[in-house]
Amino acid sequence: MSTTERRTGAGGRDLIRRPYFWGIIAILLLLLVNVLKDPSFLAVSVNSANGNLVGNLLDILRASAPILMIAVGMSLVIATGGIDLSVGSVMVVAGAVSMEFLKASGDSTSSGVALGALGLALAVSALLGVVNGILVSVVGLQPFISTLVMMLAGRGLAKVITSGQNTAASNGPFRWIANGYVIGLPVVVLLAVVVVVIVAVVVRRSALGLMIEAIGINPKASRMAGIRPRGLLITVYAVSGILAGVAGVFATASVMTVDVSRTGYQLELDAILAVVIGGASLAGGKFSMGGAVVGGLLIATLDKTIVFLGVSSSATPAFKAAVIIVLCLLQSERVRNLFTQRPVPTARAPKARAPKESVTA
Amino acid sequence: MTITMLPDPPGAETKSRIGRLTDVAARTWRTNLTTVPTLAAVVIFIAMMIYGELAYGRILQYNTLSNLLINNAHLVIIAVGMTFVILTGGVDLSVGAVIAFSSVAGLLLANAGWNPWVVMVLMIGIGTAFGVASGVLVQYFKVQPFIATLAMMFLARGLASTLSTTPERLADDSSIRSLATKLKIIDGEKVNDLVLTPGVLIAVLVVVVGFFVLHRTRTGRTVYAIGGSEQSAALMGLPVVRTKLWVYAISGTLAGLAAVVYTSRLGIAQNITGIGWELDAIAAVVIGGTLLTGGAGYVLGSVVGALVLGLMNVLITRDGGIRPEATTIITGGILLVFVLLQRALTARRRE
Amino acid sequence: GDDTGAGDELTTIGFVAVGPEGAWRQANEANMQETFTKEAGFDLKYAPATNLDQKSQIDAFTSFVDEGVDVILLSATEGSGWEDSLKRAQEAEIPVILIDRGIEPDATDLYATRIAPDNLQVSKSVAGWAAETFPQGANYFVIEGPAGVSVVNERNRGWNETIGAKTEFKKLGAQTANWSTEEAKSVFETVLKSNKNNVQLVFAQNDEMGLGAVLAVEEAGLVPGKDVKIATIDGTHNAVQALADGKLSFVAEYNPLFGETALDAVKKVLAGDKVEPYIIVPSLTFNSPDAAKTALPSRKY
Amino acid sequence: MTGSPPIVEMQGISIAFPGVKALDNVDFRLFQGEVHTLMGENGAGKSTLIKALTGVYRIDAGSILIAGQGRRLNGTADAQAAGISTVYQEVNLCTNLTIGENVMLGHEVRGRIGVNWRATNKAATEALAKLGLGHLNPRRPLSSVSLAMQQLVAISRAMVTDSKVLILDEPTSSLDANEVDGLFRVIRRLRDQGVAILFVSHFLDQVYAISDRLTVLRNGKYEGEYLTRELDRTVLISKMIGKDLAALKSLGSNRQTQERDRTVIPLVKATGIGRTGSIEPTDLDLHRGEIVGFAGLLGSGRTELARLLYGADRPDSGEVEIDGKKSEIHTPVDGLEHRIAFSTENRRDEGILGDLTVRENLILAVQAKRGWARPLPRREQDAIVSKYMAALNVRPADPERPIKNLSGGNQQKVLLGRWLATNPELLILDEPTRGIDVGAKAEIQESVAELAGGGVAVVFISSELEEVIRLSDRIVVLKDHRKIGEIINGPDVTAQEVVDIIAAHGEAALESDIIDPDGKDSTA
Ligand SMILES: Nc1ncnc2c1ncn2[C@@H]1O[C@H](COP(=O)(O)OP(=O)(O)OP(=O)(O)O)[C@@H](O)[C@H]1O
Ligand SMILES: Nc1ncnc2c1ncn2[C@@H]1O[C@H](COP(=O)(O)OP(=O)(O)OP(=O)(O)O)[C@@H](O)[C@H]1O
Ligand SMILES: [Mg+2]
Ligand SMILES: [Mg+2]
Repeated sequence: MSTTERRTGAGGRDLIRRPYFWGIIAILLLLLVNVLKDPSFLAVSVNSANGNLVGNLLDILRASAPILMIAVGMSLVIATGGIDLSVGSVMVVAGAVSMEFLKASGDSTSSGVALGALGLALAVSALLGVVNGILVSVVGLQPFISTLVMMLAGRGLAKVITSGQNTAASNGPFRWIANGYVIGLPVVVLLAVVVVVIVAVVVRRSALGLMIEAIGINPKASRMAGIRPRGLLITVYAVSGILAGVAGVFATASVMTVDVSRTGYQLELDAILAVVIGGASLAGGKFSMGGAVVGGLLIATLDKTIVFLGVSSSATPAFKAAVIIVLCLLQSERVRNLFTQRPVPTARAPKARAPKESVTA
Repeated sequence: MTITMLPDPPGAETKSRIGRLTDVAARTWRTNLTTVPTLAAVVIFIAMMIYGELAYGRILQYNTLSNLLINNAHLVIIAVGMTFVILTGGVDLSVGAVIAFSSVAGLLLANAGWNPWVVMVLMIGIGTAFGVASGVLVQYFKVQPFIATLAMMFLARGLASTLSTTPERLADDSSIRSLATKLKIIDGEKVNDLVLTPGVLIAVLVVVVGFFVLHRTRTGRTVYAIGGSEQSAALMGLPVVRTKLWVYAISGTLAGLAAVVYTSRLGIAQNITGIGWELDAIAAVVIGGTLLTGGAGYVLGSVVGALVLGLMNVLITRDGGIRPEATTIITGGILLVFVLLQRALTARRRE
Repeated sequence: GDDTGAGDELTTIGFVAVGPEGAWRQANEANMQETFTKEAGFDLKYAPATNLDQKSQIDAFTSFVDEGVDVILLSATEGSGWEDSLKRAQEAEIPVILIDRGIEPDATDLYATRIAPDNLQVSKSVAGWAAETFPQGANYFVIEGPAGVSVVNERNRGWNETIGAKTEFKKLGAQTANWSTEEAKSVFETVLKSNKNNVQLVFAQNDEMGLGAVLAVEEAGLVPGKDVKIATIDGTHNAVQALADGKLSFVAEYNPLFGETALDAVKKVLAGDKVEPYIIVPSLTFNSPDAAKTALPSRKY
Repeated sequence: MTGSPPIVEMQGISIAFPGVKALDNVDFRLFQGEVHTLMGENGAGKSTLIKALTGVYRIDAGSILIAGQGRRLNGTADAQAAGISTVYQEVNLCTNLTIGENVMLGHEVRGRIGVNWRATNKAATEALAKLGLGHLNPRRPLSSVSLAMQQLVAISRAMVTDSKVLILDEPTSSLDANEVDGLFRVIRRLRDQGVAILFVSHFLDQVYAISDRLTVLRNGKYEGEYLTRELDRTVLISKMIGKDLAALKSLGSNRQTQERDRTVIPLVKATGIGRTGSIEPTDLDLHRGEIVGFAGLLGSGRTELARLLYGADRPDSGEVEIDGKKSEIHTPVDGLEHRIAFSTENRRDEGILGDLTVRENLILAVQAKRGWARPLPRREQDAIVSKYMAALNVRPADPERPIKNLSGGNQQKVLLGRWLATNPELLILDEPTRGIDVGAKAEIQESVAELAGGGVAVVFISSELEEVIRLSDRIVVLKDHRKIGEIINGPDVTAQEVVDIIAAHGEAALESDIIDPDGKDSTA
């Protein structure tokens, strides 16, 4: 995580300033609650049969893999001042494409077929992302609307691809992506880590991060400084699409079925939540990939905790809401001041709003 | 010193006279720039009506039009609330869930023998309470609107299902149902009647009041100012805090009112009512020409937006041959066409 | 609606449907569309719900009444809240046939007939099987659909009426997996952990979730069908296959293929003949791999 | 005047921001019926003091008395209730609303059914008329008028209410002489009516023209309070900057005598470039090493012409040759590629990226030019940053601070640095000295001259005509969105003459139209 931060502060005081500090605390608290219910919750053991690590923690990590993918993509989109509501639908399209491809090939052992399915799924997701990007940057529609349209159309597209059915297929190598193990660790977790690190390194080692933030902070000024918003926005939405595709592959490969009405359903909300819990502002600007990761992990932990504690289905949303509200309160300056006791301006000048007729508006 | 003066271009004088005229025309356009998207929505709505009548028939008749209003009265009501919120640059995702909670709680009370009028007031009050809670989170704790109202959405949905997961049914003689009494204005053949319900009248009243508040009160103007620039509004000495609280309270209250109207019509309440209605409301607002970034738009536009959505469903139903997997694509497509058209119109005017 | 088009001879049918929901629904609605064809003399207008939202169904229903179709087939997402709409249809003299879901309260005078398998019966059959298979009782877990949906309520009722009374059965809990395989797998993997794998029986309220539970069981290193017995409802091809493979232990069919019965009813209703107020569609149960294997070749969905 | 108690009395005010002590034990008094100027360098704390007084910032220490009463103000609304009207340094209006609404927001005239718009707009027109803007249609969107006009609208807004105290933070920074005169007339009238006026400006002439009393701040500390007429300019400057500044003497240095060969191929040769609605087709030559000033009144089209040269707006007629080669400059990216740099007059909306650090803001254009795939190595970034922060004397000298926390003048310096760092061949400066203190202004002028000496072509736009004349080799005069002529600068050119030319032109054209249909007229 720390690779994504430019200035890492060592001291605890510095950590407290980090917007995702409370996210980490919340994860620890949730784990603690689970441990109180069952002291062996955190136990990680080695499955004697195959040497794989098993345990609730690994389940949480595996469950978080798809959320992490879309949260990372979302954090880039949000940094540009946009939003991507279509990630859930892109997930199901990616799932539908790969399942149909695998089913049509009928070969349940070939890795070539699995790679083909993966490649096809990612290509289609990238395409959908590019369409989003074009709608936002070239046509000039508001991101909320462009991606809302894609969210509606995407799920329909998935249904068209599978003729409305929940398609199942069998292919060992493809299944391995979500269920396999390497050196005792789940492949899907390793893949998620690799993807996050790659994105983080590319964004922060290049000037991409700076330019994305610039667009999000003030599109007019960025344009005047010579930044090309179009290419950048298309890239960002495409990346978000591809990452959603990866998430879709993770989600469908784990059960080798695509559920056209459920796969990825409302996951965009989880992704947005993750990014915000990580400290980003939906108005765009500075982003932190570490924050998005913490947010994603928190959501996965929360989902697992609800099941582990046996919270009844009907109370689940209220439980989730309570956690979110408490977390938001802890992150707010007003409450934090109770801890740090610093005087602040009565009205912190909110950041100058981007002028209205902007590229993304 | 050397001064070179350029000649006036020939005909400069006449040109400037014509120029002045075009200037005035251009200025009028620019003044009305914000109304263009809304006007576009109205035009497209009428076009859809005509298309429907020509293609499928039986659109421009009493019952279809009455039902368009009756079936979408609650949507109109929440769209008005959503307009307020979106004008300030926020969003309220909780409305659908608040409707669910408010109606379930209300019917439980009604069935427990509470006075139906008290129940209705309480139902509205529940909406207000959720709205105020969102507003407090947004304004005092600087939680982003999207997140604050998302949390309220989960909370309301969760509380609703904690109350009951089975449909609650309103007694047949409850006076809450009276809001859905059909007032036949013109009695046509069979069911082809021009009908209004008190629910529709409430919606109309909400629209009128909403329009009045936005355009004829200081609070309303502050809503627009906040949407333009919250920082500027604060530095201009406008009551930003109070107004933002108001806006969320209004949206919540109207969600409560929509719950009353919707429940009275169906006679049941359920924890799963209203899933996705917030997106319908947002879509209605956007179709009506309101900018999601805030600061520009009209309540009347949102009303048209809500009716467009309703009419679109009617047309899809009338067609009847649309494959199920294509329906969401079509909904998305129509939404896209709408915003594209508006975009094209406003872009041309801006030149 | 005889003046709506040129093909006056066609009977217009408005089908207020549920739309893509799962394999069962898919089979059911496809079956309807295949039955009421132009060749058979029908113009079937298909109106699926958006998001399974009752409001969209009511809108579609209203629109069919306004348009003046000849018959309305109503496959409601929710049982209650239909009185007003049905009364209007009655006023417009349009007969309504309920497909699958009944209405609450069941005012039989508001519709012509209801054609459906019986949810209560089906879930009772699962419960009966469970009681038989585990005479000593068992620790069981229920994987439900979304909280508040009426199928979920009905399937819970049928199950609880039989099993809830038996003290030897210990309910470990119930969680929603929103009809989804993926969620069911994730939910059940945690349920197994939190109960130290001490779960003998799973009642999954549809096939998809049952198959998800199978995956979770396998992943935990247990053997589905042996260590954990999983019963599901619907009887889709995948589930019957899984039963044949011994992964599921019991599959109760919730028979979606009753287009012919509906056709018959529509004809009678239009001719003014009397029909039964409730036509129960017979549903099968499969309780062994062998039963499944014999059934597989002839499964249509 | 000092006989009566002050209407505003601030004592021992301190405000600290993370890492900066913006105000340190500052005292300030304001009396009824006086114009009191707050003086100090960029970042001295003037705006902060004003925001403390109007409750935008909470004070860490000290007390504020208004009309003898201790007050705790909580934002502008409270201040207004206490009779204080404020125009902040950056224009804070809502561009989505009309001019009339902006003037009247919060003070709309109410009729029987809510706001009476007719009366409200009438009141707005009256308020605008006080500043000579009576002709402005209050129903026009605010976004359709220039930034300077918006500044005037903001000032009109402050005059709608009958306040006891009027605070104007750099109200004249983008106004030209006419507007300033108009504004001063209003200020004097208000002063005579007993209003206390707090004024901030970096133009010494204006300060001496209008103010009765001065308070000088230096580095957030109180330096002293003086009667304007008793304080000599050089003393004032030394009080502001804490030392005598010899450089200021060279302010008078001029380049006016330079002659150059105009037959060589110009760096930029624009033929008939224009854009409907903003600037009529214009010919323009820009030579290496030459400073070209644009002169004109507010809204004459200076900014528009400059924007076309850079590609900020797309010209819809004419063509541009660079070094004799035809070039398409349609976007800022094109502009940058042709080594053109454009520093905007609207630094808040089009200049700074508030949440980015000073370093990031400084290197942004250089980085944009390289593209995202080739990040500027940290070492080179640091080199650029330290070079320009030192050269332009940006304070505080901490490159990792978000630029929005810098004072207005220092933000302007960073922006200038951003463009200088791109090593432009043509540097277009639109109001580069807006809101810059005297010392820094001299430095900027000097560096502009130096750049020209090094072969850079410079376009210099400023509302301060003297500055344009002092600096330019050639002056392009614009009026009504049209270039009306060019002046080769020389020792005999004065501001008054340029003003006269502009004033005369319209009438001359009109008359010559009648007399001579060709419309030819030239003045020597
Ligand atoms: N919100 C803030 N956060 C942190 N530092 C700030 C903030 N506002 C101002 N400062 C700092 O306080 C100091 C005083 O700034 P102020 O804006 O009052 O200067 P000023 O005298 O108005 O200068 P100028 O003439 O450039 O407008 C500067 O060093 C500035 O960087
Ligand atoms: N009196 C006016 N009537 C109509 N539009 C005006 C008027 N004054 C300014 N504008 C508009 O305001 C914008 C900015 O004006 P412009 O850029 O030409 O000013 P300028 O000559 O650069 O002077 P400055 O930048 O000092 O205001 C232009 O779009 C112009 O059309
Ligand atoms: Mg200042
Ligand atoms: Mg200008």
